[in-house]
Amino acid sequence: MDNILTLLVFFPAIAGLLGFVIEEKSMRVYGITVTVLEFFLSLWLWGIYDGANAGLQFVEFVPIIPSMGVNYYLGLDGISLFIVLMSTFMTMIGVISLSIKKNLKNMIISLLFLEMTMIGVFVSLDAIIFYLFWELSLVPMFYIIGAWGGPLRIYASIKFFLYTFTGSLVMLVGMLYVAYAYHDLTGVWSFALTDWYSVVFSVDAQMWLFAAFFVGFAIKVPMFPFHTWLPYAHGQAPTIGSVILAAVLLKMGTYGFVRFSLPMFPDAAVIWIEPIAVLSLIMIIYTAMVAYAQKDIKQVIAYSSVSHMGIIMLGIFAMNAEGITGSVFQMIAHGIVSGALFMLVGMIYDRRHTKMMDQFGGLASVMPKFALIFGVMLMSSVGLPLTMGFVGEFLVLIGFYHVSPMITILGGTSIILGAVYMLSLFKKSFFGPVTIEENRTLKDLNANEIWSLLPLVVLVIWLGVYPKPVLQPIDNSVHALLKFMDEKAVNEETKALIHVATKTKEAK
Amino acid sequence: MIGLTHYLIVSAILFSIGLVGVLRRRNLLMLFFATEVMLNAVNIAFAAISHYYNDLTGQMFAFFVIAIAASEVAVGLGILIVLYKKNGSIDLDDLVSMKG
Amino acid sequence: MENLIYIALFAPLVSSLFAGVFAMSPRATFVGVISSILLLVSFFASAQLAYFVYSTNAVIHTTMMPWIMAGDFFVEFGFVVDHISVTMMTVVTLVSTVVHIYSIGYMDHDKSFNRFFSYLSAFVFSMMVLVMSDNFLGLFIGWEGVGVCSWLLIGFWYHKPDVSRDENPSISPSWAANEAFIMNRVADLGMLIGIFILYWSVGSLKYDVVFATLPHLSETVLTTAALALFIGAMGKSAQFPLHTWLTDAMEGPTPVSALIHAATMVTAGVFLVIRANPLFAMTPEVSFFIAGLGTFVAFFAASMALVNRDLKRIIAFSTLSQLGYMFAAAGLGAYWIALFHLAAHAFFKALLFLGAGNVMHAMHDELDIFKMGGLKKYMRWTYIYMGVASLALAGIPVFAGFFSKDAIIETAFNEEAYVLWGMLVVTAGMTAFYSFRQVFLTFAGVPRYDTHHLHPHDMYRYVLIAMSPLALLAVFAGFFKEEFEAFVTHLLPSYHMSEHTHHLVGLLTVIVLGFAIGGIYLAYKKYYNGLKRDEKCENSFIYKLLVNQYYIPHFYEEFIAKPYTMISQKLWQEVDMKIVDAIVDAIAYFFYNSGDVTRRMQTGNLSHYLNWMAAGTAVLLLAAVLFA
Amino acid sequence: MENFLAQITTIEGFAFYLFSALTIVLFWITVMSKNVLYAMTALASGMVLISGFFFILGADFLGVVQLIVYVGAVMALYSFAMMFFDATRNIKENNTNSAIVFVLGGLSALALVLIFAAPIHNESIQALYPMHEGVGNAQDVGIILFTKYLIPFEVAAVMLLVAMIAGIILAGKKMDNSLTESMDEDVEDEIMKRKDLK
Repeated sequence: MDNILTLLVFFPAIAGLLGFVIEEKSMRVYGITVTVLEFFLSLWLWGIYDGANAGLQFVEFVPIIPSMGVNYYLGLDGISLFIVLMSTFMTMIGVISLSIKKNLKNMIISLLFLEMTMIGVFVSLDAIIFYLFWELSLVPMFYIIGAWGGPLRIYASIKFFLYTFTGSLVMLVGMLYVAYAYHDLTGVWSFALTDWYSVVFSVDAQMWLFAAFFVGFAIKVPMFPFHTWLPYAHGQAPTIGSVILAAVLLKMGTYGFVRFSLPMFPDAAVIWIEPIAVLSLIMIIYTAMVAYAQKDIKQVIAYSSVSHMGIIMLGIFAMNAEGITGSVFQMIAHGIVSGALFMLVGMIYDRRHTKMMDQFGGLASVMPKFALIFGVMLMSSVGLPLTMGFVGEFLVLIGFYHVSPMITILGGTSIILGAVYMLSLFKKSFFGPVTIEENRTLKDLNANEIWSLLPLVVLVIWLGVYPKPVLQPIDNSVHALLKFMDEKAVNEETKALIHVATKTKEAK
Repeated sequence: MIGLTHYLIVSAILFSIGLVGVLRRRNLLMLFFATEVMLNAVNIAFAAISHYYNDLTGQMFAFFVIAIAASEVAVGLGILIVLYKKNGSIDLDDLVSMKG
Repeated sequence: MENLIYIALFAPLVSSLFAGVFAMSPRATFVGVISSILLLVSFFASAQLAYFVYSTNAVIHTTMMPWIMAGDFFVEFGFVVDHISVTMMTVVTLVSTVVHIYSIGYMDHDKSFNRFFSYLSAFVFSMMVLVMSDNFLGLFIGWEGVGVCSWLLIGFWYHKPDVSRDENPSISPSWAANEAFIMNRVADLGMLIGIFILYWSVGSLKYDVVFATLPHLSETVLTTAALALFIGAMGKSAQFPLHTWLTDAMEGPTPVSALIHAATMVTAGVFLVIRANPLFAMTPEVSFFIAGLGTFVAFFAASMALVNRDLKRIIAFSTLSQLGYMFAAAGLGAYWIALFHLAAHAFFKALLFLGAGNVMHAMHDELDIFKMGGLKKYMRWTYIYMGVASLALAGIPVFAGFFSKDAIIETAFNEEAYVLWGMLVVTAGMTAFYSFRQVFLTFAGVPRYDTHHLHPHDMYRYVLIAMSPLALLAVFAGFFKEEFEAFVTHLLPSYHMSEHTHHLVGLLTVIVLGFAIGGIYLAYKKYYNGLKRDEKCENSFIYKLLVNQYYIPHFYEEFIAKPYTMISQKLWQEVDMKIVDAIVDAIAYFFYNSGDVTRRMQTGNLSHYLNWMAAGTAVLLLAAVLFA
Repeated sequence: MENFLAQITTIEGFAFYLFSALTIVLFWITVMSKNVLYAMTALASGMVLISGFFFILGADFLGVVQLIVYVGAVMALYSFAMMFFDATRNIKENNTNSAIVFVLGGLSALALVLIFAAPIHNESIQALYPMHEGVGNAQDVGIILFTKYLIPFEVAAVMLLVAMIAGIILAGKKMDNSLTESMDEDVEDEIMKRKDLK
C-alpha cells in the first residue's frame, strides 16, 4: 500500500464532505464509523511500519509546483507515527463520547476536517504542505470553540486564532528564508524538509531562524509567556474541543521543535537551551502554582497542561536520546491523560452544568466509577510509576539531568507541585461529605461513557507497564536524529553536548 | 536632439496635471477627464520608450491602455448616469454612503 | 523457584484485583476471606523461598520483562531474592496476612469492606515490588506504589468533613492522605535525583552493577547520591523534618496503621539504606548524618509521645522513634542490627496497633486514653497482647525488642558516639514510660467512660487467634538473633563489638534496663491507680510544646501551605491575568484602537481617498528619489 | 539655452516643444475649467496633440488609434453622456483648492522628473520585440499583436465587449429606482400576480 498516508490524511476530509449529505439523525453513527475506520487504518499503518528502520517510511512524492520546489511530500518515522496514532485515537474517543446535541452534524464535519489537518501536519515533509495543514487546523478549531463554546466563546476563539496565527506568520518568514537560502546554495528551489536538513547554516543565521521558528512553535505549545490563550480556549471550548486541543493541537508545537528546529539548527538549539530551559521551568512551576489557585476544574487541567508541556519542552532540549524519546512519549501520554481528564470534566459538566470545585464535594460516594477513572487519570497525570505519565516524565528528567542537574531538580518539583494541585482538586471535588443537595442524585457513568473511557484507562496502564512497542520505534528515530545533529553541528560545544547513545540496541 | 528624457519629463508633467485634477475636482465627470489625462501621459511615456529602445512592447502596452480606457469610459459613464439618476448629483461630496 | 517468586509477588495483586472487582458491590465476607487466603499463599511462598535461601545460600535473580528503554537507558522488571529481600518478604507477608484476617473482623460493619481489601492487597503488592526489585527504578515503583496505597487507605473514610485543627489535629482523613502523599513526593524527588546521579555515573540502575562500580566513582558523586537517596528514605520513613504526615496518617483505619504506618511502608527508608549499604558504607559523612538524625528523631518523637492523649498517635510517635533507632544502627554501619530491629519492631508494633484497634472497636472509636481505663476486665486478651507488645517495645529482656534495641544502643557505644548513646539510653527510658502510660491508662484503674452507654467487649475470637503469631514472635523473635545474624551477614557486612565494649556489655545492658524499668515504674506510680490530672504540669510551656508537636505542623501550615496558596492566588490573579494576559490583550487593543482611529479616514468621500492615495504615491516616489 | 535653440530649430524639436506646450496648457484648462464643455474641448484637443507625439515617435498606428478611439469614440461618449447632465451650466463644486493638492501634484511631478531625468542604464536593455527596418509600423505592430499578444488581445476584445454591454445596460435601464431593489420588486410583483391567479 503505497498511498496509505494520503488515504489516512484525506479519508476523514472526504468523509467530512460526504457528511454534508448525511441526515442529522444518523450523523453520530456516521461520525463514529468514520473515525473508527480511520483509527483502524492508522493501526494498520503501525502494523506495517518497520520498527527497525529509523528513517522515513511510506514516503509519497508528487511535484505540485516543480519550478518552486513545492511538492506533495509525505512520510513518517517513529516520532510522528505515534502522534498520528494518538490523533486518530483521541478523535475516535472524542466522537464516541460526544454529548453535544446542537448542530451535531456540523460538529462532526468540523472534527473530521480537523482530523485531516492534524494528521497532515504530522506526516507532511514539505514545508509548504506542513504550513498549509498547520494553518488549516486553526479553522475547524476556531469554529468548534466559537460555535459550541461557553459564554465568552467569541473572545476565546478569536484570541486563539489570532494568537497562534501571528506566531505562524513569523514561522512562515523563517521558512521562506530557509527556502531562499537553499536556493542560494544549490540554485534550485525546494521546500522539502529532507533537502533543508542538508543545509548547514552559519551559527548567526541559525540563531535568527531558530528564533523565527521558535515564535511559531512556542505559541502553539504554549510556552510561557505565550500561554494565556490556552486557559480561555479550554475554558470556553466544548469538551470535545478541549480534548482535541490538549491532546493533539498542542503537540504540533513540540513536534515542530523536534521536526524542524533540532535537525535544522542544532547549534542554535544548543545555544538556546538555557533560555528555553528557564522558560520551561517557569512553565512547570509557575503554571502549576496558578493551577493550584484555580476554582474551575477545567482551568486546573488547562493550566496543568501548560505545566506538562514544560516538561516536554525540557526533554526536547535535553539533546540526548533519553530526553527526546521521553519527550515524544510524554506527548502521547499527555495527550491521552489530559484528553481523558477533559472528557471527565465534560461528563460532570453535562450533569451539573458547572465546573466549579466548590459546587462539588463528596462525589466519590455518589459516583464511584467516575471517581475511580478520574483517580487513575490523576495518578497518571502526577506521574505514578506503571502509568504512562511516569515513563515520559522520568525519561525527560533523567535526560535533562545530563544537561543541567540544577534545572532538573527545579523541574522535578513538578512531581510535587503536580501532586499538590491535582490532589487538592480531587479532595475538593471528590472527598468530604456531600454538601450540595443536587449532587446527591447525580448518576454515575453510563455505559457509553464507560466504553469511551475504558480504552484510555487500559492504554494508560498498558503503556505504563509495557511501553516498549511505542518507545522502541521512537527511540530508533530519535537516535538517528541525534546522530544527524551531531554530524551537522558547526560548533564544538554543540557536538560535546549532543549525547548520542553509545550502546547498540541489545534490547531488541 | 530630443531625447527620451524630454518625453518622459513631458509625460511626468502631464501626469501631475492629471493628478492635480483628480485631487482637486469633486465632479465625477471632471474626475474622468483627469483620469484620461493621466492615462494619456503614460501613453506618451510608453511610446517614447518604445521608440528609443526600438522595442514594440511599449506600443503594445499603450494599445492595451487605450483599450482599458475605452472600457473604463463605457462602464464608468454608465455608472455615472445611473448615479445621477438615482441621486441627482455626481458630486463626490454627496456620495458618502460608504462612510466607515 | 521462579514460580515461587511470582506467586509470592503476584498473589497480593490477584487478591487486590479480585477484591477490586467487588469494590462497588455490597459488603461480602468471602472477599476478605479469599484475600486473606491469597496473602497466606504469598506468605508460604515467601517462607519457602526463605528456607531455600537459608539452606542453599543461593541468590535468585529473575527477569520478567523489559520496561523502559531509551538511548542508553534500559530498565527491566527484574527481581532478586536474597537474604535481605527474603527477610523483608517474609516479614511483610506475615504481618499482612495477620492484618488481612484481622480486618475481616475489624471492618465488619464498614460498607466499603471490599474496597478496603482491594487497597490493602494492592499495598502489599507494591511493598513486595519494593523489596524484591533488583534495580533502583523497580524499587521506585514500589516506593510510589506504597505511597498511593497509603494515600488511598489514609483517606479511606474520605466522606468525613474537614474540621479545625483544634478539634482533630489531622483535620480530616482526606487532608491527612494528601499531606502524606505530597510530603512523600517531596522526598521522592530526592530519591529520583539519586537515581539520576547513579544512572549518569554508572550507566545502569541494577544493584549489582551499581555496587560493583562504586569504587570507581568520585567522592562527590557518592556523597550526593547517598544524600539524595537518603532524602528519599527520610520521606518514606517519616524522619524529621518530613515526619508530620505519619501521625496524621492515623486517620486511616487501624489495620492500615498497623500494616503501613508501623510494620512495613515506613520501614522502606531503612530498607533502602540497608539495601544500598555498599554506597552508604563508602560515604561515612552521610552515614553519620543518618545516625545523628536517627538518634535525634528517636528522642524527638519519644518526647512528643510522652504527653499525647491519642491512643494511636502515641503508637505512631513510638514508631517514629523506633525508626530513628533503626536509622541510627544503619548509619553506624550495623546494617544487620537495623534489619533485625526492623523485623522485630514489625511484629510488636503491628501487635500493638491491632490491640489498639481492638480497644477502639470496643470503645466505639474513642481514641482519648484519658477517657478510658479499667478495660482489662473486659478485654483480657487484648490487655495481654498489648502488654506483651509494650514490654517488647520497652526492651525488657526475653522480649524481642530487648535483643534488637539493646544491640543498637551497644553499637552506639561501640562506635564511641557517646552523645548518641546517651540520647538513645534516655529515649529507651522514655519509650518504656509512654508505652506503659498508655497501657495503664487504657486497661488499669477505673473506667472514665460513660459506663451506661458503652459496654466494652473483646474482639472476635478468630481475630484474637490471628493476632497470636505476632504475639508469639514479639516474645520469641529475639532468641533467633544469632541465627538471624548468621543468615543475613552472608550479604550484609557483619558487625562486631570491640573488645572494650565486650567487657562492658553487662554494665551497658544494666544501664539501659535501669532506664527502661525506671520508666515503667514511673508510669505505674503515676497511672496505674487511675488518672490524676496535674493542671500545673499541663499548663507548663514544655507540655504545651510537646502536645503541639513543637508547633511544627503549625509552622508548616503558616509558613508553607498558606504562603503557597497566597502566592498561587497572586500569581494567577496579579501576574497571569494582570500582566501576562494583559500585555497580550493590550497589543490586541492597540491594533483594535489604531483601527478605530484610522477608520476615520474612511469618510466615504472618494476624493479624500484619492488624496490619501496620491499622498502615498508621492511618499513612495520621494522615497524612490531619495534612496535610489 | 544654446542647446535648446539648436533643438528647436530642427523640425522635430520644434514640433515637440510646440506640442508639449500646447498639451500642457490644454490639459491644465481641462483640469481647472469650471465649464464642462470647455474642459471637454480642451481634452479633445490635447488628445489630438498627443497623437501628434505618437507620429513624431514613429508610432503611426498608435497615433491613428489614439485619434480614432480617444478623439473619436471616447469623446463622443463623453459628449453623449453630457447630455444627461446640464453641461452648459458651470459646475458648482466644492473644489479643494488647498495648497496640499498642488503640493502633492508638484511633488510627484518633481519626483517623477527627477527620476526620469536621472541617467538610465539603458545599455543593458535588450529589445524583446525589435522593430524592423523598412517595414511599416502598422505591419510590425500587427505581426506582434497577432502572435505574441494574441491572447491578451482577445481578452481585451472580450473586455471591450463586456464593457459595451455593461454600458448599454447601465445607461439603458429604467432609472426610477435602484437596480437591485427594482429587481426584487419585480420578483415580488411576479409572485403577487401568481397568487392572484390562484
